Amino acid sequence: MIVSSTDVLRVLPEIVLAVFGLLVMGAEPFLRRAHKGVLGPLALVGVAAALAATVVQGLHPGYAFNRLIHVDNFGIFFHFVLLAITALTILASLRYLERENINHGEYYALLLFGTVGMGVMAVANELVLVFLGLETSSIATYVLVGFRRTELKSNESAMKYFLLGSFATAFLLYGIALLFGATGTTFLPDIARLLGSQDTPSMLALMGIAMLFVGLGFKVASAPFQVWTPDVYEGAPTPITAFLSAGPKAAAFAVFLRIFFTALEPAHEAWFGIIWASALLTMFVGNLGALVQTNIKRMLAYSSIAHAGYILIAFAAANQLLTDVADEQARVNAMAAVLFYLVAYALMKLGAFAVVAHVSAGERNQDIDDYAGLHSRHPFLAACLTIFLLSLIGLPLTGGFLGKFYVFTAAVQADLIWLVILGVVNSVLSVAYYLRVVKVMYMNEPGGTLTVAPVPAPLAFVLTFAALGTLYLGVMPGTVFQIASRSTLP
Amino acid sequence: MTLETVLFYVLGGLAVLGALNLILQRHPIHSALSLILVMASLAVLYLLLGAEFIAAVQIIIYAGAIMVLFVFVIMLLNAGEEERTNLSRMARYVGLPVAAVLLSGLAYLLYRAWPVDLLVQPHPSLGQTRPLAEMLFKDFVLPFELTSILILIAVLGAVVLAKKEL
Amino acid sequence: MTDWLTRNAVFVITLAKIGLVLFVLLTAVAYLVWVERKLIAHIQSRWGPYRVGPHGLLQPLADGLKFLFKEDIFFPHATSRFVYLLAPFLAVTLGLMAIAVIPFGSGKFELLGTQTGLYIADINVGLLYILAVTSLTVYSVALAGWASNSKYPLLGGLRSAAQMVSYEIALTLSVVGVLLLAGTLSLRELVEAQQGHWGGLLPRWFIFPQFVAFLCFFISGVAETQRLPFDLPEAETELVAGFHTEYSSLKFAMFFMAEYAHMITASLLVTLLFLGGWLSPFPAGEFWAFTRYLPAAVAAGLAVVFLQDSFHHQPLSHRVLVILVGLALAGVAWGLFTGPALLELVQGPFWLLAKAAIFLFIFIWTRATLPRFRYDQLMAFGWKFLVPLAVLNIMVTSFVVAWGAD
Amino acid sequence: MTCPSELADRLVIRKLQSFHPRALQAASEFRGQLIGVVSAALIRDICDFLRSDPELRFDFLVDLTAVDRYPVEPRFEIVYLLRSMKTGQRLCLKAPLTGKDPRIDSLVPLWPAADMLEREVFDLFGVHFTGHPGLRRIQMPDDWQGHPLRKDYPLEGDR
Amino acid sequence: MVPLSYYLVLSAILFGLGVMGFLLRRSIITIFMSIELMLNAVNLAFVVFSHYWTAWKGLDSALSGQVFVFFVIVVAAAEAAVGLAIIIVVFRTRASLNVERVNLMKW
Amino acid sequence: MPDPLLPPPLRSESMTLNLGPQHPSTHGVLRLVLELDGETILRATPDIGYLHTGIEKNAEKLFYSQVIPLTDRIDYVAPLSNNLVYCLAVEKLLQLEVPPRAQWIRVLLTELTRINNHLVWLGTCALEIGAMSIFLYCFREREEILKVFEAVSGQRMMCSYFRIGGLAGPIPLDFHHQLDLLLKILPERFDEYEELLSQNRIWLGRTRGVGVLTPEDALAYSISGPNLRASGIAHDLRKAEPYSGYENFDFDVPVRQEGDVYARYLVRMEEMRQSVRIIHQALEGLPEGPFIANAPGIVLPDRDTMKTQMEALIFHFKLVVDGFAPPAGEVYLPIESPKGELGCYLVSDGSPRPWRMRWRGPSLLNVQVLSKLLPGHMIADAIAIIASIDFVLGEVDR
Repeated sequence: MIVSSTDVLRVLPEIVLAVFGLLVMGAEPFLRRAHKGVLGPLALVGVAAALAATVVQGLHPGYAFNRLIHVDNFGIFFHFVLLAITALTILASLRYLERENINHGEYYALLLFGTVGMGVMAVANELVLVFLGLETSSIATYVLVGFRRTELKSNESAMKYFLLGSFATAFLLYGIALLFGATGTTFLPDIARLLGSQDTPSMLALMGIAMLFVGLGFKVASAPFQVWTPDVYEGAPTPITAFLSAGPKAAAFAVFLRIFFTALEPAHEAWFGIIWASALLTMFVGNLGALVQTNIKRMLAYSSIAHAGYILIAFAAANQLLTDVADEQARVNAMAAVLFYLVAYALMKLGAFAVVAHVSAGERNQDIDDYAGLHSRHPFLAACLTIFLLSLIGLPLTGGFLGKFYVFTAAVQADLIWLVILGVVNSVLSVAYYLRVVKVMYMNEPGGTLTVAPVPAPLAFVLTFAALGTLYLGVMPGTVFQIASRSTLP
Repeated sequence: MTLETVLFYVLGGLAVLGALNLILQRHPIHSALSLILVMASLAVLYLLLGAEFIAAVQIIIYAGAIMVLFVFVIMLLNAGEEERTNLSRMARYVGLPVAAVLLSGLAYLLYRAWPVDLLVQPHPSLGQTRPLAEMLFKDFVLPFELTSILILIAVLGAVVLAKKEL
Repeated sequence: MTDWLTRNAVFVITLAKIGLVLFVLLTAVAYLVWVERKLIAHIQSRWGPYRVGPHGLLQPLADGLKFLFKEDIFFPHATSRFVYLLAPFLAVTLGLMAIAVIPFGSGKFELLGTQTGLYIADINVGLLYILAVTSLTVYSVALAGWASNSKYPLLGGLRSAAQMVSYEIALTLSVVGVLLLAGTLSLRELVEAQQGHWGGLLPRWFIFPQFVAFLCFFISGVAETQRLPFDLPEAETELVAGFHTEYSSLKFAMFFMAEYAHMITASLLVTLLFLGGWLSPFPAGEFWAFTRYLPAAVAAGLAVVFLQDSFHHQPLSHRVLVILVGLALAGVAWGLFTGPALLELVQGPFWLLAKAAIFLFIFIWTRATLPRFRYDQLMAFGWKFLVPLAVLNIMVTSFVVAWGAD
Repeated sequence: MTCPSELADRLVIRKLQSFHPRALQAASEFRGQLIGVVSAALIRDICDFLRSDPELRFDFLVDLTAVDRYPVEPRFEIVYLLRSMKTGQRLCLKAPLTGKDPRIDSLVPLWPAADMLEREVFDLFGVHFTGHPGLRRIQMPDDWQGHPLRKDYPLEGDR
Repeated sequence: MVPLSYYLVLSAILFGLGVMGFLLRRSIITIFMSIELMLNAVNLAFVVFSHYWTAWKGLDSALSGQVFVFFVIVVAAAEAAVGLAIIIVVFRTRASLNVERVNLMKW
Repeated sequence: MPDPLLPPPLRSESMTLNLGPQHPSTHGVLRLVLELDGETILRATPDIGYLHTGIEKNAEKLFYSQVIPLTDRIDYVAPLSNNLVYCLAVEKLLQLEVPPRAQWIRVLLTELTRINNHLVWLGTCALEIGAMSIFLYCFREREEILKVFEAVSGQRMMCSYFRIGGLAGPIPLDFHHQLDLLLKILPERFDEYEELLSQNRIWLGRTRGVGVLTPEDALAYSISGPNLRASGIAHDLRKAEPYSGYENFDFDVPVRQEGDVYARYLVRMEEMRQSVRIIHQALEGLPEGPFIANAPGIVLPDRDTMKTQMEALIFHFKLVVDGFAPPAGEVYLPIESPKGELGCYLVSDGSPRPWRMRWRGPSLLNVQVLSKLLPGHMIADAIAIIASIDFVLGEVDR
């Protein structure tokens, strides 16, 4: 048989998601407008079922589909993270869509299908599959970004995201082609084996790595390939912005880690410099850019660029530690730092954008100044946003703090002191723009336009979950960090 | 000079000319036609390289479906000639030189990467559709299934975006 | 000289074959127009062309001359001269290109010391080649519509682009069933897979197990050639003349030729895929041996018809012409009766063309009989009926094939 | 008003008179056809009344045209031919208009059928219909001078 | 016979021209076509490499390069559908295909 | 009324398409300005006047009897109906009695005209929808009818056969024989058309539910004739206000409720069969007697009398030079022409020339209703609707 039953079990979450996506899509035309509300919960059930399926998948680790898929702890970890992000996004979208008058089942179907792509990325062991997973999630998000299609900004950002995304895809593909040319295979472990058998990586492989980095760097929004981020984040429907800043980024990092630490591991010296420089550039571009923003979505967009930079520091550290065979534990810690940071980052970013999605309905309340006096109008929202912003700064007792702590620790262990210092400098820089929002919310008088509807229950759940999660990671990071260190790549 | 060599130079030249024309023409229809020319010459090059199936797919899907869609949209929107505007300074002073340097470097490196005595040569499993099909439906069955979701997304997305009323 | 010829035999033979096929094809196109006019006229109880030559047999010649010497309306106000000229050129080139991989028979013969067969090129993916070439024909129509810079052509061009792309899907899908049974993409092997007879009588043609696919294929084929009832792109009463409203003289004739060339290709392809191509419908064996003489008999019959007809014609020139044609046919018949090698070679093309003629007749017959679809009905028919039907056919066929393989 | 006594007790005449005292100016019958001369100023109300009255129901506008009585004044007669689909009765209404700036209310709000008929009268007689949604020339070219069906428009030769 | 590296150079040139087009052109639809050109260049590279590994190294599994091309074409089709839909929407809301006019938001 | 809950539709530019005046399916020189969204019609504005011949004006300078040939040219597909309505109007003005034989022949020939008209209608309508052969079949039968006309009047199309007071001359000797043959083949041929169309899936798809005209709209737009009857209103002037002796004939008035193109097609098909019925009756019961009224001073005396009797010569002379002068007054006379209510409004000032002749043709109103019927349909439907509604540009523009 071409496909065995264990094969199926190892992609069960994706199958479940796809089936529910089809259900949502198929039900859409048969529902009257008043009943479209059931599609969101249906999608949510799908994600929950996929979470359960991930547990099943976790019980059957190993290769599947002729080694196209490698189900390991790393993949399972990302599956959980990605599914949680999708679930929170759906919850945050429930009321938002009704309010924005774009309540169509296709939205949820696209989210689910996009998550299928991201799930595949997390467990892919082969470049064809990586590429297809990446494109599945990208094309779904291109559409989602432009979902408010009569809105000028929305379709502008869809256009920019699409053009630059496809551009980056072409680079990624060229990179893959060159790697294929250098090794004659597209399986990650085989690439590693063949590259390892050469003394120095061939010219083709090196060029391939560079091109791959361009493509993946775009997907994680690292400098200098970050230009699309603010525009796309600003124009997209805000729950999608939240999703974009967490989901595809996490999935892209998963692929990034897997390709670079599995396939390209023998050539790691070659790409260390790129990562290092990119981390630095990304942090500065993100933080300096955020400083001058007045639009809150753009500000958060730049902040997410900056955070990609922090993650890249840990990435560089893990890479540097590859040479040091002895210090196995330090390398694991460095990689676990990436995973931990991603979780913390996803929680706080999702939460922050969820608040923005509720306050900045339609085209209103986009400016930071519009948040003046949010505290007096809506203490719950203000408090949640404050927690997320403080966590983004990296103040103690928040997930953001410990994330940075682990990252910088890893960097110190890898002797990347300069990188750490510059990272800290950046964190200090970032205090300015995050605190400005907090100050505006608490100190300033509310403006006339700030009328906020009461928080609907699903959104309240999302915010509470994210806020508590952020605090939990900040107070008791142990469990999650443990899990993360067991989920690293070998 | 054998027939193959001549064909390579002619078709390669056509492809480069088409690509140049694509970026130099101001009317999108002409650009699209140039791109079709590139695709057609590439298809014949694929034949020379022994990839018959890919050559056919290239014409059927790429030139026969995707580019038709382009032409269709250009006609539908009645897109006129591109306005002549100045390039953004960023693109002109940084982007283009960097791109030019990088890519000529790339071309040179690729030229150096392989010895010149590696020639195109026939091989039994090239040009057969069967091994390709077996690979596609046995080894790569999962990606193949994934493409169905991908296409579903594309259809769904295109309908959601471009439909007049929802 | 002979030396050079034998050295470059393949090259020379291929060129010669291309020339021959092109000549035959162009003549066939011209006379297909005559046949269509005659047939439709008779269906509509008229005479049809009658003046030029006996029974209007020289009408195609006259039409051709007319097209040549008609005043050319050059570039009415075309958006782009290049594209305006490219469109008809593309149409006719692609129309003629598709014929290159059609095998006309299994017969082999030796020429200039090289074995060769009744085809221009026998390639592995012949079917894909034809699909590829036909998938490009949409450009000629779309570009013509666009370059004319006029509203009716534009509408016609848009319609045709949508129509051809849509029906191409049904067309391609319906072929898959046949491919599953035959397991090859080569047209020659596809025909060879249909050899033999069920129960010694019923030919093993794919039309029987794949009747649904056959219907889908033929209907989509009619739609692809944009003939009635699918002739919306050039629906005369709606869009004047559709995409070629602004074309005249030779450029118009090119579109015209392309349409008929497509008809011929489509008929040949249906025959190859579903009706056993050049295979005779009669089983092998002593009892049926006499059927080998059918081509000769047909030629003889035609000769008799022509010679007898010469009594009815008044103008001397007509009479002479008819007698000459009749004598030529009689010569052919005689040659076939006495030369077994020639008879053998002719078997394949004879059956192929005879079967294709049936489809050509259906093409013309539907045109004379059926009203025209509306644009949305046409699209709905393609997408909601033909495509699902073709997919269903693939599923059933693949299940049966898989079952049989186990 | 002038009205032969044998017509006075016709239902239409009575109804019209009771509808408005100035509605009917004269009535006559010729070859079995009832002809009412009505006030041009009231034409729309009269037609509306005739159309909607449950007993009369003149709901079918058969024709709308004009006659030029040049040189008599009032020069134009706008002729309305009505038919009742209920009773099968026919009625001819005439609204006299003077030659100087002839204008009358349009009936398009009542019968969309009046659209082109009124345009034709406008085109060929030069009668203006107030309230018509698009009063343009219909038979003659847009830049034509004069109104051909007027009696002072020559029948032959250049104008 | 032609050295394989010539094909690679051709691929690099086409890719470079695609990048140039992307940076130079102002019309969304032409930019998109430049991207398609880049994908075509990638496909050529894949076919060349696949040929190299199969015909020169006898690695039959390297036919996966052609499989990759097949997938790239499929993805390109999907991208074209979505991309052109986006272009249509942009055109409908702005009546222009010039990227510089589609610029409410600053980088 | 758009649903306020729906998101606003995407804007798209509409395209203006000029259908005509030179277009294969506008039956002459009609110009329709169509505003299109894709292929869907948003607005349709008929633009007429390309065939304006000024017949109404011309009639004002001719004697009453000289107008007859002009009327042929108005609805050139049904010329005898035009002759009939004009003669009837003048006869009403004069209060002239027409001998029964003339009346019956008039009925017979106008019914033949009706078949002729409907055949042309069916042929062109089918051709418009793409059924090419029907067109030629219809014209084949039409040719037979035209041969009858030619035998009767010497003209295939512009017959001018009716005169004020009767007919221009006696019917030919083999008239019965000719008609018998015709009447035998016609019903068979009608069956043949119906076989090709009535159950044809494509034909049904193209005509059913297309261009639905509601009875209310039909009345508001003053639609009459087959179009009105296809919309469910059983109104036929031959029954409602019989003229020319129609009360003596037994026939049915076909009615359909749907009001779409298909209903109009069916109504006309049935009307042709009913016309055959009427012709049968007229032929069988054709009364003997003179073919024209004996009304000296109005009807020209026949050549023999004119050459032998002085009085007749004087009448002839006076009629040719001065015409005849009906009393001052005005009449409106409607008949049921193949296309609907055809009316002639004549104003006499007591002079030998009509003061005003107004031609109330159904075609103008049929064209006008297009602006109501077309919006919301696709171009192809528009062609089908235009073809189904039946008008002649000569009558629209006059």
